[in-house]
Amino acid sequence: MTDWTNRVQEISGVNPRKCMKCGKCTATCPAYDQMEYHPHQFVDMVCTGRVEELMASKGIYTCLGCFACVERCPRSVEPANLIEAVRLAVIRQQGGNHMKPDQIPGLLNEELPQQAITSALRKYSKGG
Amino acid sequence: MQSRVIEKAASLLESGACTRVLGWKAGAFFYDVTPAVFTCAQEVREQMVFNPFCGANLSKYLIAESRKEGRIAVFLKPCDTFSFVQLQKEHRIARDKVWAVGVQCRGMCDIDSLKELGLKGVTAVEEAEDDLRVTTLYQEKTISRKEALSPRCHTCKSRKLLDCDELIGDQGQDLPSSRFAQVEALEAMTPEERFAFWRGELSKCIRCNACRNVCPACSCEKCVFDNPNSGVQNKAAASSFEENLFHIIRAFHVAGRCTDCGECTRVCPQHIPLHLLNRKFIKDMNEFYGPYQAGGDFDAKPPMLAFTLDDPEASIITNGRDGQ
Amino acid sequence: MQRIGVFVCWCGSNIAATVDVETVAQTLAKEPGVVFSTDYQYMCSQAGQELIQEAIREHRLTGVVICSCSPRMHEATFRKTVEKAGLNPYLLEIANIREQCSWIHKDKLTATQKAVILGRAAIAKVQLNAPLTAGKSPVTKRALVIGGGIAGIQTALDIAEAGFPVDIVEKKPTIGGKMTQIDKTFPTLDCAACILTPKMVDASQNENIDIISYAQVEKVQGFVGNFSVTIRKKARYVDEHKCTGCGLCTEKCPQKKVPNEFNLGLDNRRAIYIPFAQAVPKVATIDPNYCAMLKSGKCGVCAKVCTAGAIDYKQQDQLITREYGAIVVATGFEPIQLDKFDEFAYSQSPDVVTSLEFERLMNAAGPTGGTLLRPSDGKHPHTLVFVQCVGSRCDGAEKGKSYCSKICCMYTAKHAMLTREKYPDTEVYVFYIDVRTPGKNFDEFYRRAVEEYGVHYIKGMVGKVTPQDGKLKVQASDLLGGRQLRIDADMVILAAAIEPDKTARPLATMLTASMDTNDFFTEAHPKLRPVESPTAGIFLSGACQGPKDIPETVAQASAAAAKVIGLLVKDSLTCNPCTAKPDELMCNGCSSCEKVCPYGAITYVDKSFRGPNRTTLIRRVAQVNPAVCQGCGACTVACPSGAMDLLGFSNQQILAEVDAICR
Amino acid sequence: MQVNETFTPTIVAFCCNWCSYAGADLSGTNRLQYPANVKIIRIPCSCRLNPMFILRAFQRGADGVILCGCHPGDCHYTTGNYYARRRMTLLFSLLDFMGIERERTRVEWVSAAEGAKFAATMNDFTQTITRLGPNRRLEDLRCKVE
Repeated sequence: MTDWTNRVQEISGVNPRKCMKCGKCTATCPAYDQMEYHPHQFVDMVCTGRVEELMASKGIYTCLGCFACVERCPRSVEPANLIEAVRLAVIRQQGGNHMKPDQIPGLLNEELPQQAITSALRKYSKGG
Repeated sequence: MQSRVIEKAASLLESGACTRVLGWKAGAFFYDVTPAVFTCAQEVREQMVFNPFCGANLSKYLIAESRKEGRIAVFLKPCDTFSFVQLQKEHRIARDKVWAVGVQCRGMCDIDSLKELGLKGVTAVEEAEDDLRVTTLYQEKTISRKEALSPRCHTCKSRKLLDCDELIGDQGQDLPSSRFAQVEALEAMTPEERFAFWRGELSKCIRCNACRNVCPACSCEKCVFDNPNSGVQNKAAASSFEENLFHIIRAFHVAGRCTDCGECTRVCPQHIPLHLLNRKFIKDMNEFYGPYQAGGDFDAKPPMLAFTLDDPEASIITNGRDGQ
Repeated sequence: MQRIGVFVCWCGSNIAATVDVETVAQTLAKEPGVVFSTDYQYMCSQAGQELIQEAIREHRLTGVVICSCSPRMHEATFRKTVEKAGLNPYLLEIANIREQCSWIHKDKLTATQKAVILGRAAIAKVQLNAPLTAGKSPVTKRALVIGGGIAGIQTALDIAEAGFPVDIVEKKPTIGGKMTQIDKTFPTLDCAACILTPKMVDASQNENIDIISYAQVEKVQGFVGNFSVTIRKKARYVDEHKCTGCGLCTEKCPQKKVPNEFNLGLDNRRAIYIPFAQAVPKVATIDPNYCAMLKSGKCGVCAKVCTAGAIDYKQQDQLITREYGAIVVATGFEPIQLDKFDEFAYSQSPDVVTSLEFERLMNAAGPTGGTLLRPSDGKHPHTLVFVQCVGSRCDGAEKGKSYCSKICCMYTAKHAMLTREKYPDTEVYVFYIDVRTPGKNFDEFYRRAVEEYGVHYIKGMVGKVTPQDGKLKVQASDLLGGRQLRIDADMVILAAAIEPDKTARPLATMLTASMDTNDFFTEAHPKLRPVESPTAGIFLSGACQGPKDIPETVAQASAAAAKVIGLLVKDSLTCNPCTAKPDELMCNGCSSCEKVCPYGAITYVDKSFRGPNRTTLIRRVAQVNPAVCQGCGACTVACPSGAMDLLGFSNQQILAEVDAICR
Repeated sequence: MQVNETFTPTIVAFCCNWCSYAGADLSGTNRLQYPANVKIIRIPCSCRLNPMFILRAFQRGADGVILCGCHPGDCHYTTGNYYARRRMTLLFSLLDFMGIERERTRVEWVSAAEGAKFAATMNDFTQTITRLGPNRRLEDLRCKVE
C-alpha cells in the first residue's frame, strides 16, 4: 500500500474497507455522467491502493461535493470525503507553497473578505 | 421536666404497669449521664435524671430489654423515636413489651460546648427556661441554652415524637434543618482536600468501637467485624483492613437504616465527625432515589432494599454529577 | 489439611501455544495444599478425565483445580468426572486460562504469569469449598408457547403429540402469524395457506392444546419447572363459545372504514371482524377503537344480527394465571418502518410497497383478489423494480439493521418469478448487492428466475426514486455494466429488513431471558444450544432468535419442542445447590434479605435459642427454601450482619480469590 | 501529567456469571485482546458483590475494581443488577466523598453478546487506572498523620 493511500485515509478519516460494494453512492450521484471514475470506484481504488491513478485523474474534480453519497451510504463509508482527501493529497503532493504569507498584502482587496484569504493560505500552504 | 419524667417513671413502676424503667442516671460527673434500667420506684427517685445532658439514645437497649420478662417503660426523645421505629421495622423490638414515653426535647447540651465557651471546672448546670445556670468552681453564670447545645442539636431535623404510648411535653413538628451543610461543604472541596480532611480525621481512630456499640443501627446479633466467618473479622486494629475501611463498611451497613441520630459522633473519644459519612449516604439516597427518612414511618421501603428501573447509573459518580 | 490436585489443560495448542502449561503446573505445585499437579493435552477427553480420576484416587485428593477453558464450557463435564472418582462435584474449581488468558494474550510470558495467578485464585477458593448436595424441585408438566405463528404452532403441536398439555398465547385474534399473509412459499411455490391452515386446524383440534388468542403475557414468576404466568385475555366483546363464525355481523356492521391490518391497510374491514376466512379460532372480534357502540353506546347492529347471541359489549379483560414447567418464545418478526429511507419514496407514493404488501397484492384473498394492480390507480403495472437490502446490512443503528435479513433474496426471486409467470408482458428488475441463496434448491430457484423467467438481475443499488407524472423515476447503478440507469417504473417493491416483534423486549424482561442489541433473543450457545435461552426453562422458536425462513423456523420449532419434552418428562429437576444459607446464630431477623429476594425463597420463623444462664431466647430468624433459591446472592449483601452467605460463592471464598489475585 | 511507564496496575473485574462472564468468554473466543492486568472473579450475579470485596481488593493492592453485570432489565435473576446499581452508586459516591479517585471504581453492563464491549471496557479501564497510577489513597486513609 502506498503512502498516499494511507495519507488519504488519514486525511479523510474514512475506512474504505467498510464498503460492501452496493453501489448506492454511484446510483445516487448527480455528476455520474461527467465522471471518469464513479464514487464506488473511488472507494475501491483507495481500498486497493490505486490512489496515484486517482490523483492523476481529472475525474476527482467533477465531484460536486453534494454529499448525497455520504447521506445514503448504508455502511457510513463517506465517498465524498474520500474524494476531497484525494484532492487535498494532490495539492500537498505539489509540494511547494502555492501561497506565501508575504503575498497576502498584495491580495488584500475591499471586495474580498479577509477570511477567504486566510482560508486559502491554510489550504494552499505546505503541510497544512 | 426532670420531675415530671421521674414521677412518671416512679408511678409506672408503682402501679405495676411496668416492671422496669429504662432511663438515664448520673455518672461520675453530672454531665456524664448514662443509660440505666431501674426496677423500683425508690431507685428511680434517688438516681434517675433528665437533664440537658441526657443525649444518650435509649432505643437500642430495647432490643435486649424487650426480650426479657415483663414490660419495660422507656423514655424517648424525638430523635430517639426514629430509631425506635426503625428497629421495630427491622423486627428487633417486641413492641408489646415496651411502654414508650415520649419526652419533648429542647436540644441536648454538651460539656465540650460549655468548655468552648470558656467555662472551666463546671460543677452543676440548671435549666431555666431558655437559659442555663452554670455553676463552676469559680463562678456562677447564666448562658443561653442555644450556646451550650451539642453540635448535632443545632441541625435537629424533627421534634416529632413517633409511636409513643404517652407524651411528656407537647408533640413537635419536623424542623427545617441545614444538616447537610457540612456534607455540602466537603463536596465542594477538591478530591485532594476531601482526602486530606478524611485522612486527618480517620487516622485519629483508635478502633475503640464506641461508634459501633452506641449506634442503634449497629445492633447485629454478631457484628461482621467480630465474626470469624465473615472473612473480615478483627477485634483490634491489627490488620490494616479495619483501620482502613471499618468506617466505610460500617457506614454502608447502616445505609438506609441510619436515622441520623448522631450518637456515633457524640461518643467518639477522638471527635471524628463520623456522622458525616452516614449523612452523605442519606443525602445521596434522597437525591438519587427520593426523600427517605429511616424510622420516619412504618411503611416506606428502605432505598437499599428497593429500586426503580431508571435509577441513575453508578457512572453518575465516575463521570461527576456535573458531567466533568 | 487439604489435598488439592491441579490439572493444567493444553487444549491442544489453544492454551499451550500461548501459556507455558508445564511452568504453570510446576509453579502451582508449590502452592499450599497442592499435592499433585500435572498438565495434559486435552483434560476433557476420555483419557484426560481418567487421568483426573486416577489422581483423585491415588493421591486421595480433597479438592481439584482444573486450569482449562471457561467453566461455562466444561464445568458440568468435570463435575461428573470428579464425582465418578468419589469426590463431591462441588470440590472442583476451574481456572479459565483459555477464554480469559491464552486467547486474549499474545505474549507467552504474560499469559503464563496470568495463568498462574488465575490458578492460584482457584486453589485459594477450592481450599474453602465444601461438599454440596443438590436438592430436587418438581416439574409442572405443562408448557406455554408465546406466539401463535408457524413457529409457535409447530412447537405446540410437537409438544402436544408427545402427550403434554400446552397453551398457545397469541396477541392477535387468530393464530397463524406472518405466514397467513404470505401468498406462495419458496422454493416450491406452493401456497402458504394450503400448508399452514391444516396445521392451524390441527392445533385447534388437538385436545392437549389450548389456544388463548387475543391475549398477552402480563407477568412471569418462578423458575424452570415451576413458572407461574399471568395472561391477560383482552376483551373481544364476543363470547368465543357462542360465536359460530358465520360472519354475518362482519357484513352488517356499519363502520366500514377500518384499515384492514391483515392486508396491511391496503383495504378496509368493519369494526367487528374475523381477520380472514381460515382464522383459528374462527370467532368475531370487535375493534374497540372503531365500534360505535363501545365508543358512544349508539349502534348495536351486530348484537341484533347475531343469532347466536354471542355479542357482549360488557365483556372485560380476563386475567388467567397458570403454572408451567417450560416456556417457549415464538414472538416472530415485523418488517421495519421505512421512514429512514425516504430516498425510495415509500411515504410519497402508494406504488412503492414493501415485499409483504406485495404478497397481499398477489394473493387471491388480498385486496385485489390476486390480480396485480397498482395501488394508486388500479392499473396493471408493466415495469417493476425490486430493491433488496433496504435497511439490512447497515452500519450502525441510526442507518438501519446491521444484520442480513436472510429471507429477502429468496422472496424477491419468488416475487420476480411469479410476476413474470403471471404477466409475461412485464419487465422486472431486481437490484441486488449480493444474492444469497444458501439453502436446499435455493440457488436453482434463483437461477430459474434469471434464466427461465428473464428477470433482470442488476448488481447495484437504487439511489433514488422520484414519483413523477404517474411513474416512478428510478435512478440506479449497474455496477457490472458500468452505467447509470434511469428506469420509469410503475411499481417499486422494497425488501424491507425484518426486526423482532416489538413485544419481545418487554417479554424478555419478564422472562429474564437475554437479548442481543438488535432485540433478538440470545441462545444459550450459538452453536451447541441454539434453541435454548441462557435462562433455564425458556426456549426459543423461530424468528425471535434471528431471521429465518419457514423451513428453518419449523426445524427450530420442532427442536425447541424436543427440548421442552425432554424437560417435561422429568418428574423433578436437580436444584442448584449453590443457594443462600443463613447463619441463624447471627441472623437479626430484620427482613432485609426477604425484601430483596426475587423468588420469595426466604421466610421467617421464631426459633428458641439457648441464652446465657440457662435462659431460652426466642428469636426471629431467616430460613431459605433451597428449592426456590436460585443463588443470586442479593440477600448476602443486603444482610447487615453477614449472617446470609452463598454456598459455592461464600464471602470467604471470594475474599480468598481477591487475596490470591491481589497478592 | 506524568505517566509512569513501568506501572502495571492490578485490576480486579467482578463479572456476573450469566452475562458479563459470558461476554468475557466471547471476547476470548473472538480473540479480542485486553491487558493481562485484568483478572476476572466470577460471581453469580452483580448483586453478589459485597462492598467488602471491593475494599478488600484495594487493601490487598488492587489499583482498580470494576463490576460487570447484565444490562438493567436483563438480569438472569430479574432484579439483581438493580440492587447492585444502587449499592455501587452509593459506595462510589462515598469513596468520592472521601477523596478517593472516582475513576478507580466502575460499573459496566456487558451482555453475553458483547465480547467486543467487554474487551473495549477493559482496555479503557486499564488505561484509566494506568494514568491514575497506583492506588494509595485508600491505604493512606489509615496512615498516621504526617
